[in-house]
Amino acid sequence: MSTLASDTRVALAIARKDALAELRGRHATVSTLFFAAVVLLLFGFALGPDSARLAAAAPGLLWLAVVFAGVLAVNRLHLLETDDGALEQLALYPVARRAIYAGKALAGFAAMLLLGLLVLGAVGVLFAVDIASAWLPLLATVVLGALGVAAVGTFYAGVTVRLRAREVMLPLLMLPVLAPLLLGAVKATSAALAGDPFGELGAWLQLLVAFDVIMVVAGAATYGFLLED
Amino acid sequence: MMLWPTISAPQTSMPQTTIYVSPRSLGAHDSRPPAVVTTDLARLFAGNAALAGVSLRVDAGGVIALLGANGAGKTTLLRVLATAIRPSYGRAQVDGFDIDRDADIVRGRVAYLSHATGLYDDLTARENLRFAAAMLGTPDAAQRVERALFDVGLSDRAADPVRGFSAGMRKRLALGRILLGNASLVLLDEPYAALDADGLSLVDQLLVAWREVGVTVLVASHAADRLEPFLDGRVLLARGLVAGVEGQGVTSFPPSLPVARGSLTGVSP
Amino acid sequence: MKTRILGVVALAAIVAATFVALVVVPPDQNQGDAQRIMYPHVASAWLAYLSFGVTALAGIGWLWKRDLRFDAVAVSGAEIGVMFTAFAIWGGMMWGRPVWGVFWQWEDPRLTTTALLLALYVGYLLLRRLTDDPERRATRAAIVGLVAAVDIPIVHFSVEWWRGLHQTATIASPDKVLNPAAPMAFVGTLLGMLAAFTLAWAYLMVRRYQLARRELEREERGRIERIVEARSNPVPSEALR
Amino acid sequence: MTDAGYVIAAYGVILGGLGLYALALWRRLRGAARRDDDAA
Repeated sequence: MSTLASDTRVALAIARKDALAELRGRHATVSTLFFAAVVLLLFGFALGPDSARLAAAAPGLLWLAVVFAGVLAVNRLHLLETDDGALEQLALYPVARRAIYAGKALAGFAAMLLLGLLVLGAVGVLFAVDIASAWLPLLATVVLGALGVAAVGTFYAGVTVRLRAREVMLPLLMLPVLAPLLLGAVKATSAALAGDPFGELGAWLQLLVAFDVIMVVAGAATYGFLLED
Repeated sequence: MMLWPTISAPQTSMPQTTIYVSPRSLGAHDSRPPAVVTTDLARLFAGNAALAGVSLRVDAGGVIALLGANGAGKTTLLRVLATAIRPSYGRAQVDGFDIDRDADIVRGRVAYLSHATGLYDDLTARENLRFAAAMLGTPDAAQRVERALFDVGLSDRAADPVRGFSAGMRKRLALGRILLGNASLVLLDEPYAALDADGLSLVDQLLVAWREVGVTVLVASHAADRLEPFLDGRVLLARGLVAGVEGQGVTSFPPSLPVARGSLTGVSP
Repeated sequence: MKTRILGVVALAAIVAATFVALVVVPPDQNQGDAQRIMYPHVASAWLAYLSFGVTALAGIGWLWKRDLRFDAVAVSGAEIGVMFTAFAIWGGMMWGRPVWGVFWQWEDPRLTTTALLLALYVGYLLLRRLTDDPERRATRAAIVGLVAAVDIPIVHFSVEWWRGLHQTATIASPDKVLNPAAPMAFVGTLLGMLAAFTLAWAYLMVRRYQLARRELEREERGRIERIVEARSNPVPSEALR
Repeated sequence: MTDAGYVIAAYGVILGGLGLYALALWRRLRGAARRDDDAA
């Protein structure tokens, strides 16, 4: 019974389980949030006291912090499955592989969305950037960006979960693929903050949507093979 | 509604309990396809042959012991049948379904108790089973979860996170998870390990209950004597091969020597 | 034997194309001789994409047919692809320095995306090395190769949009040379170099495939010997009791 | 470095690399072939 309804039910159950475990003990999101905050602060030091330059660089700093923290968050979410062979047990349930991917990606998306919104707030405060006026496009960008990082991250976490040098391989494989997302998100964010002077915001959001759709489809279609051992 | 089989469990300290084992749609006994058929099944790990060529047939219904020294291939055989790992060579069918092509169907019909329990430490016993019920699509999940917790004697620890559980309690919870399923083939890897007296008799009762409803049980164990009263047959493995079989519903065939391999270049020595 | 001929033809083609590119064709008015670097740079970039395309298709072949020969093609494509990607980056840097004064051209991020591609496929090769079971390795590599190949067009479009929307399009950006305005000689030379490089690519692919296949066969033979050895020596017939 | 220097550097590395890789492949192939002959 691998209908859409059962897939959704399974995916939601997995996401709920991850969220529960996350709140209960793992604190993946909280620790990665502080990591992102530290990264932002270091950017502040690195790019010097000139607040104008910091404000100009804010979109880039935001998304770099989100992407780097995202690598950690996704990795920790998959560590959850290495508890005593949990990933193997997950693969043994009679459920569609794409549902498992969807569940893990959903959990990743929730963590990344929370992370993205909080980092957006931090950037607004730290780099004196007016995020209130353009809240809708910024929200859309963060949602699309968070989904993209989660979709790609979940896929490559699946690739590397049983691998030896996993901590190195996950970012090495994941970050180059995220380049278009980073490009689009930063451009959309800066366009949104500047009030979309060139009217290019729509184009960048479309790029993000296209990226997310492609990566979710690719991940769902191939996740089954990754679970093979 | 079929009456659940009431079992007169052997005299143990456990209270007389009726273990709820979900009914199987049992056709006439012999019409069912064999529970397990393997043909030259082999699996290598980094070059050495954990399974070298197992050709086995196990008829449906009955408790079969899988015996053999450490490294004989017992666990590997169970993992391949459970679709946890793929075979390197050869083929296998469960209830007539190919474990590779029809893996989805096989996963619905097989329950597998592994050394690793696959439980989430941060979730409570009840939450772990609730999640398993959602994955297995267990009907009226809430009651079945409570019932399973009761049957494996963990009702009083239902709200405690599994992190603090002993190995024995984790194994009981893993058995509880199997009770939520509807498997026609149950694969148990060292079920008696780490269990206390009550736990041991729990496994005994489960074997009897499954046998009653016609479920096929393959038990890899060193406790051959304890299994004795429940067995319908035995399979002895040695160095990845079948050394001998015994029992009415169990037959084995010698592995074919030339290893035909479709993949790569059909290299066959 | 056929491969040897292909090798000789490829060698001749490359020597000829290089001679034309370095001596015969006139230098570019504003870029001077430095423009000659464009030919091997563009040829390498084209072959890098071609190689990764082959790897992706071979990956699909493995996932579909489960025949390790596809995996041999995939690893050949990836390894040769990484080499040509490195050449393309090197060419881009050598070309950028004299013409735009910088080794790393940020105005046009195509160089950067090619570098990301290099990282991705180095990751692919590392991933293969970290997996020892031939089937797992083939499956994992096939998927990573597939998603990486899917990522290439996305990177390309996002970069084109970035350049298109980017206000300060430089006059002498590489594209200007490829458009019809460029003298026919340049285009002809480039096509010649592309053909020569593609011949060389084909030769290297065939050789690398032969090597990969030999290695996979040796690995396979070892596995089968292990099994035949296990099956043929008598299993101790201990009593069942 | 004059422009010619960069041109030579570009062609040198790319064509040289191709040659070296072909050589390495040929050697590895010869090694593999000999190992297979011994094994056979």
